[in-house]
Amino acid sequence: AEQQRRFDELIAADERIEPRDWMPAGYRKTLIRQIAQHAHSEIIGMQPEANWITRAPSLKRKAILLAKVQDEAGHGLYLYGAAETLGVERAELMDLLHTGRQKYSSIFNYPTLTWADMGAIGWLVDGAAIVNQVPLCRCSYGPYARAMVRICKEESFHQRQGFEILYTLSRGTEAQGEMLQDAVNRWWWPSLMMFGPPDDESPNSAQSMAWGIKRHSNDDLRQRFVDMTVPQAEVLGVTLPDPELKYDDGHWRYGPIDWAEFAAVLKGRGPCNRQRIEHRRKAHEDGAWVREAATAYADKQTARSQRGAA
Amino acid sequence: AEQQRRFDELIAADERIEPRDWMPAGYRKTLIRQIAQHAHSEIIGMQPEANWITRAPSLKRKAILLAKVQDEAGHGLYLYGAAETLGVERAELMDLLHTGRQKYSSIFNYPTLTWADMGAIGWLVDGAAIVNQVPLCRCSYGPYARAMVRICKEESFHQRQGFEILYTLSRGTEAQGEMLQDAVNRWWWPSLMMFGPPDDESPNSAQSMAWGIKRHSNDDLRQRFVDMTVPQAEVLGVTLPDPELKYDDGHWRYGPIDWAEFAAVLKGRGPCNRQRIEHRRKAHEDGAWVREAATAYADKQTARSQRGAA
Amino acid sequence: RADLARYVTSLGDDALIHAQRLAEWIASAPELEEDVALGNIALDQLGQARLLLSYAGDVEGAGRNEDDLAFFRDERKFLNLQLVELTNGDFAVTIAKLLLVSSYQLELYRRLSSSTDEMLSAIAAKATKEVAYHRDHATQWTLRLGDGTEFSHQQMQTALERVWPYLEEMFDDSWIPATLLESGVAVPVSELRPAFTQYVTTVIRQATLTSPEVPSIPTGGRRGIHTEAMGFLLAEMQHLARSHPGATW
Amino acid sequence: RADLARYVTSLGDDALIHAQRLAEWIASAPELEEDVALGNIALDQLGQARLLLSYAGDVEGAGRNEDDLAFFRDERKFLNLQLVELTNGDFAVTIAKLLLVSSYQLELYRRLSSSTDEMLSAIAAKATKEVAYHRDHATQWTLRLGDGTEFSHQQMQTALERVWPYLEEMFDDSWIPATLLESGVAVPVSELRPAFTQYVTTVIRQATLTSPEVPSIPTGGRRGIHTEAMGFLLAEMQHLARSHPGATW
Repeated sequence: AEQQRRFDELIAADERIEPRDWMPAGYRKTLIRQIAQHAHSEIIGMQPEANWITRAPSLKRKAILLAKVQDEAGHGLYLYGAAETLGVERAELMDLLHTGRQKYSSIFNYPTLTWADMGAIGWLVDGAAIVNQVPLCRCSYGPYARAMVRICKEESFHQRQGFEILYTLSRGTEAQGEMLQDAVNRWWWPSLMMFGPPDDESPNSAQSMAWGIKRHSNDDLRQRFVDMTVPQAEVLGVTLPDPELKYDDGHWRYGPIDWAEFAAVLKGRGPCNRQRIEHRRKAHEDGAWVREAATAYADKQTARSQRGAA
Repeated sequence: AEQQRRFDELIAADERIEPRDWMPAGYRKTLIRQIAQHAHSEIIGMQPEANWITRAPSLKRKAILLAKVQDEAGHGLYLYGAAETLGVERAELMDLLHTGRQKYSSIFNYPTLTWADMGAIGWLVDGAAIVNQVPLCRCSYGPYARAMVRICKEESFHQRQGFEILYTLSRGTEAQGEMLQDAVNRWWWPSLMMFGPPDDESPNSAQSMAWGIKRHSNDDLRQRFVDMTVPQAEVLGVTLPDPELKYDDGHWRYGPIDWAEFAAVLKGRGPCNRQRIEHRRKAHEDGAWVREAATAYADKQTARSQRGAA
Repeated sequence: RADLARYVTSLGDDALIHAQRLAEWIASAPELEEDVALGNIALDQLGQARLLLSYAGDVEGAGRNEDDLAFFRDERKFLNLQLVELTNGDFAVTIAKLLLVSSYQLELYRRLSSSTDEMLSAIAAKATKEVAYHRDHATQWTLRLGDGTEFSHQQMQTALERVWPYLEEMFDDSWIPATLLESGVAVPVSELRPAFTQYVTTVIRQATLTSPEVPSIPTGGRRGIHTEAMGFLLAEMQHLARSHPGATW
Repeated sequence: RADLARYVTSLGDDALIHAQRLAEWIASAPELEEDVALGNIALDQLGQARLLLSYAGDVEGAGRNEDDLAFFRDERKFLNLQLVELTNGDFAVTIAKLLLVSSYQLELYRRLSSSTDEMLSAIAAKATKEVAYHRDHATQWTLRLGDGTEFSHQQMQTALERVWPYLEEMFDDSWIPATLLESGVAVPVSELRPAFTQYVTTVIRQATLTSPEVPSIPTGGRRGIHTEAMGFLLAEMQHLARSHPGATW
């Protein structure tokens, strides 16, 4: 009870909870699940972009894309690290991912079909991620908040690069222009779904808000993203695939979202769910003997140095 | 002795030896080796051409190339069939190939680097093969001779198609012209080597000639090929990569052949020896469970029909 | 005309991409007889693709020939079923694909043999005989693998599960222009389903296998939405032709 | 000038093609740390390639930039060592390639840091630091795999045997224009061999492995003769760029 009061005080004062601090079991569990899911999303999210590295149309773009995907691996590492401060192993979390018991962001279950998708992912998907994540930089759990500060910085860099890819296409040939519009058509709605179900169907949100893990409601964040993005679409000269989109009272109001699609993808029936998990699992299984070798070698080295010291 | 006389008479009369006929052990052994080697060459020879099927530059060429490689599989089947009439199993022969104990034509240890190689193989490699093989249509062993009749017909079709590929390139763009010349530069000498070592270093030839398996010496066949090919090169407008090539007394005289290269490739140190055998072996091993399933199914079917008949 | 061109292109793309995948087997098949057989099937499919795409180009009237359509269209303009573009996987997956594709094509071409479009009906009549052989070949192998060894049984069952999510797309009528259906040029693919299902399930049962109960996934090949495997297939197929625009081969 | 352009292009192609192969690992590495590490190495190699190819284009003076050289040259014009273009194989093969390539590049770049060509010497000086890290990374993994488990030992030994036939080509001086050697612009690669061999054999021994005794095979990357894997690599790499000639990205 004393511990709970101390915890509540820290939360109320908007201070950070640190790994050594006591925390309620539910808080810990919620955080582990959220951070793991976030880490998994970084890792699975590498695939749709890695898909185009070998085919990038210029060496500069190849380098930028390669660096971006590599950053995502890095984000995965920070986040698994943050989760580990809560007393759970990375290997355990990855196992939960590989066996489908933990999820990752559904957006990565859509395929990347053209080069313009590299731009659309940067602009829309990273854009939505940033809107989601910026408030997490003030999350009540210290290690997560600090990881997010670093991640958000890199994400906004990625988002600008994505926009730049699209901007270049928008100034390019007719075929490039078509590619651009097509990518925006395909990624717009899934990006809006990234903010999760509407507020009235988002059961866990209230508790997360109370704990200072979540700071804004799904719909608020979604609206913020739309308001931010529509003017950028104008700069690109693309049409957003929503005939109901209109400006009203300081906000861009959007049409109804196809939540049935969202639910289907979430349940595993997206275009790439199976592919993404199988790819991940194969990389993990193919690498098992390598990890074992590294462990065996490290053990031998330890034994040697102990013999040396003795 | 009676049998030997009968055999010698048939050979002397230029008649065909058939599977049921008695034949000397050496004759049988020589034939098995030669036919098997020939069959292996057809099978391994599929690889350098299959390499370009998925990349053929027009659908018509894709179809022609696919049909050609398929014909080679068919030739392999006839030839293994002919070898089987001598009392040896196909599986046994393939095992000799896969373990490197029997050879195939060294020409297939060179890589196919451009589309023009599809033409050069047809024109030069198939051209050389035909010069080698036409006399085999009169080979003393009946099943081999008959297989060769069918094969030669298809080969000369392939040779014309190869020439046509090159002819089209010769009438094409500058880049196509370069591709053509480059391919001819790379394939010319290896084609000449296809006839085997010079006569004074070809130890087994005399016995094969006496047995009516071989009809002409290596050098004679090589000269015939060169005489046939030089005028065709003129039609294509390509330079053959031999500065010593000159017309003399009814024949085109060629410069010295690099027999050291020939020997190296024969000994396994060609650019693709390892690749070709590994590819072959992998296809065979990957297919093992399929062949086993087919056998198991056939056995079950037999058992079922026997039960049905009983 | 644009509707007809698009319709014929879709069927041509099915055959072309299927041929391209089958051709990858040549020189890698489990036995020589199978190199020959898969080669034959690939050649038939390629032949159908050439007739269909040539005709599509004629109908379109923009002067594009079969090669323009095969080599100079981008991925989003290819209208084939996603099923045909899937990577080959092992032999069982290839057979599972072939069983579904040939069973579908057989029903489709049979019906199209009496299309009111004469050219289409002629192409379909020829193709019907070919795909009957393809279906027979796939059937024989499904039986051998399904009712062969324990291992092959498992492989074949897994293979069916892998391809099954791509089945639904075959019988979706929504992409077929109503005018073509009304005029009797095109066939409502939904009507092919009973005969298809009856044949395929019979073969599967006879092969001691079970029809998978896996949900279908959103596809969209007829709208030019492909799997991530497609881009690599096209890069390989088109690279040389695109490297020499306007050249003759 | 043509000699220099060709020389610099060769080095640039080594880095470019090596980067392309390494990049295939991203999202497929044995552990996340290795996705990051191989990504770093690929980025370094790509960076070197860009500097070298840009410079080669400048020297050539025909207005070609790095992208023209990377995306619009045909296979026979690529001058990289065959070693870098070999398919990745398993992780051990990748490490074996990296060990040889980085050991070679380290000796080469070190020497080129005092090239009489200022630009080349500047690029080489920067690259030396990078490839020292690459060599270290390859060394660590060679030790771990060689002296790890029985299985990893066998894999690593097999991997060394697979890449060894492509070693000879690295130290062949015959393709380097004599003028460049005389003027101190280029380095006679044969002179790099002792240091290379000493380093590599020491690592191999320390990793409880043995230096393979397999014969080298005729290669010829410096003359634009490649393995059959190269065409597929280029088709994938170049397809998009070639599909939109003249476009800006």
